[in-house]
Formats: sequence, C-alpha cells, structure tokens
Amino acid sequence: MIDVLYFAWVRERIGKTKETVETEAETVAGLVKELSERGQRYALAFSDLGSLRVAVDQELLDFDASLKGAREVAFFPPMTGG
Amino acid sequence: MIDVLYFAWVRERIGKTKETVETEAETVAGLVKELSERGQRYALAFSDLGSLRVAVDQELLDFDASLKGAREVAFFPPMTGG
Amino acid sequence: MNVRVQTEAFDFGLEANNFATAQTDMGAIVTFLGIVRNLEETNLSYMDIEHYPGMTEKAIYKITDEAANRWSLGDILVIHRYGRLSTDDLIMMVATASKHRKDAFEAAEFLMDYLKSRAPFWKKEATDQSQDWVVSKVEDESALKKWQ
Amino acid sequence: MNVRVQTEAFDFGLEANNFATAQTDMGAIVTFLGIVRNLEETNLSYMDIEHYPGMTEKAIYKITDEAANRWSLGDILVIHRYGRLSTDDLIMMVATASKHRKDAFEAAEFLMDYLKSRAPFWKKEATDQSQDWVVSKVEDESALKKWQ
Repeated sequence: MIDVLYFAWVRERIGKTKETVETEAETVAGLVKELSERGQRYALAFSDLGSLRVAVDQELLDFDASLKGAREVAFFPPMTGG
Repeated sequence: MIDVLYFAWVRERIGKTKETVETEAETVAGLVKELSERGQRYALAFSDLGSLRVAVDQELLDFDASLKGAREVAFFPPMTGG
Repeated sequence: MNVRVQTEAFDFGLEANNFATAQTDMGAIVTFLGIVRNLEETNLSYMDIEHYPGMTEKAIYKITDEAANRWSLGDILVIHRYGRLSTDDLIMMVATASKHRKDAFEAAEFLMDYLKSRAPFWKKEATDQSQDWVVSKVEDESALKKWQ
Repeated sequence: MNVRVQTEAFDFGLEANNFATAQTDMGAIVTFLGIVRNLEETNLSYMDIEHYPGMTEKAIYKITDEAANRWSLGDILVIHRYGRLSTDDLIMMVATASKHRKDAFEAAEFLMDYLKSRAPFWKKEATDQSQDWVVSKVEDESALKKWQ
C-alpha cells in the first residue's frame, strides 16, 4: 500500500490530490506503468515523463528508483519556486 | 600651481592634509620625484610607489599620468572601503 | 538556520534587521527578496503557489545544510510563502551571514538557484484571460550546473 | 540610482524596505550589509573611516554606472559611512533591483568588489594596543579580475 500524491497540473489532470494504491511494482517506472493503465486522465498525465518529477518518501529521485519500503510517492512538474 | 592632497597613512607620514605646489613636472612620477626631495617625511612616504595610489583631478590614474592641466593630485594607500 | 514556509505576509526590512542584529561576529550579510511582478504583457490578477506539505521544509533544510557545508556561514534564513499572492506581494526571501562577503554572496545565490528548482513549490499565474502553471526555465536548471 | 556618503547611522531594514517598495516592475532585490566586527583576536575599540570628499561620490557613481551598463537593473542604492564607528555599527550597504535574480546578484557582488578597492575610503582600526590602517588584501584586488 503506497500513498500516491499529485501536485500542480498533474493533480489537475488526474483530478485527485492523493490516493492509496495497491501495487507490486518494484520501481517508480513500474508504478507509473500501472497508473497509466487506469484511464485517459492518468495516461495523459504520465505521457511525457521528461516533464515530470518524482519524490519517494519526500525525497527527489529518478523514475528508476526502487519502491522497496516506500510509503509515499509524489508526482509533479518541475518546481517553480523562489 | 597644483593642490596636492594626502590621505590615510600618507597624510600622517607627511604630516599634512593638503598643500599647494609650484611645479613644472609633466607627469605624476615627476611630481613625486620633486616632493621626495622635500625632506625625510616625503622621501619615506614616497619610498615605495607600489604601495601608493594616485588620483589626478579625482580620477584614479597611474604614476606615468600627465599633469597637463591638472589642478588636484592626491596620494593615498590602496583603498579599504566596503 | 531558520526556515519558514508560510501563507502569512512578512516584513522584509524587519526580518533583515532581525537577522543582522542576531549575528555577533558576522560582518557580511546578503539578502535576496522575491516580489510578485507583472512582468509579461499579460495582466496578472493573482498568483497561487502550491507546495508539498511535509516535504517542503525538509527539502529546504537539505539545501541550507548543503550551503552551510560549502561556505563559511554564521547563519541562514529562508522564508517562502504559499497560497494566493497579488502583484507587489513578497514571495520569499533568503539571508546569509558570513565573515566574508564572497561566502555570503555565493551561498545566497546558491540557495536561490536550488530553491528555484529543487524545493517543491509550483506557481500558477492568473490573468483576466487564463490561469497557467508557470513553466520551469531551462536557465534555472542550467544555473545549478555552476555549483556542481 | 542613489549614492549616499555620510557620517550618520542608517537603518538597514528601513532602507531595504524603502528600496524594494520604490520598485514597480523589478521582482528581484539583492542587498549587502557590512557591519563592524571584532574579527581578529585583537580587541577592537573603534574604527575610523577616512574618505576623499569630492572624489568619493564621483568614484561610486562611476562604479554604479558601470554596473548599470553591464546588467539589466532597475535601481541601485549605495550607502557608505565615514568617521568613527564602533563594533556592531553598520558600515555600508548596497541594494540592487532587477527583473532577474542573476543580474541583481552579480551586480551587487560587482559593486562590493569595486567599492572595496576603487572607492576612496581608508579604514583605521583602534584597539587598546594600537591604531593601524587596514591593509588592502590581495584577494580584494584579485576579486576584480573576474569582472574584467
């Protein structure tokens, strides 16, 4: 069971801020593949991974990062703070 | 007739803030040579030109700068503002 | 080190003075202040800043720790707002204190470069025409290269 | 552009706020503040700053003009004190305003580097032991090279 969070336009595109997902995926990329199969909104949101960033347990990582022991995964566009 | 100004330790070493000098020197270096002959205080103050800076009419210049038309020459150590 | 992520407005001058006064042997203080501006020819009505509660402060502390490791600093302050902001509102500020001006300057610029694209904030600008997420700039990503 | 050479104390926060508030379309403000510190192991009693009346403001404006030519700036503020200062007194400040943080940062650092060794100020530090003119640092001269 992993909490999946969405921010900014990813949140808007998917239409959720957060959901709990049952997954056997071993990496973020595997999770993305599963999520993308959940429908058009998801497929669209995840259609270009180059325009997405991911945090696993609140740490910025790459899409090939392991999900072993992960409790929270967040997807969002490149940050625009400052 | 040129006003010659001294600042910081140059002022202290020569013992004057300002004096008016009658000179035929064509360059700052020429003026320095004349001033150095005015006594030990001057000779000491001008003994190491590498540790001195000069401004002609309030503009930082080199010791080979011309004195043509100059009204004010200032001698001082490297600046330490900021 | 002091990191504040808040919706409330802050007083830049007051924060800057408090920061400077709190130092005892740091002679060089550098601050950066970011203000909401109507830079494009569009007519900005307001800006919404979203962030990632839980991760945000952690991510900022990671950046300030890195700055403290790389430069000789006495103190760091980061304030970043989220929520709805209007033109002329203060978005965020950074302050650094060091014995040496070079350290204070470089650390402040480093903090800004990393806060810009490594702290989880997202800006959405609303004009009378539309609402658009601000797109990250290639320059912002390449600005990080000089610190690597 | 605003250059002030004065004996009077100034309020850093107030000046920083006034500077920021006076801007209309500059989103990035950088400030530098220099404070008298007891950095060495000697016991600083006070500091006297001498300057060259007549030349000082002219020299500073030359530096601010150069900064305005090199970077895209909306405004510049320089305040530099002279006369007798004690530990914790504010010596000087610089503020820059730009649309872009990089310009504001670089211009402020450029101003500091040039004010340090091209504006006619001389510091003399008095301790309970002695009074000594501050010697210019090789680093301060070499700091100018990166702008040439």
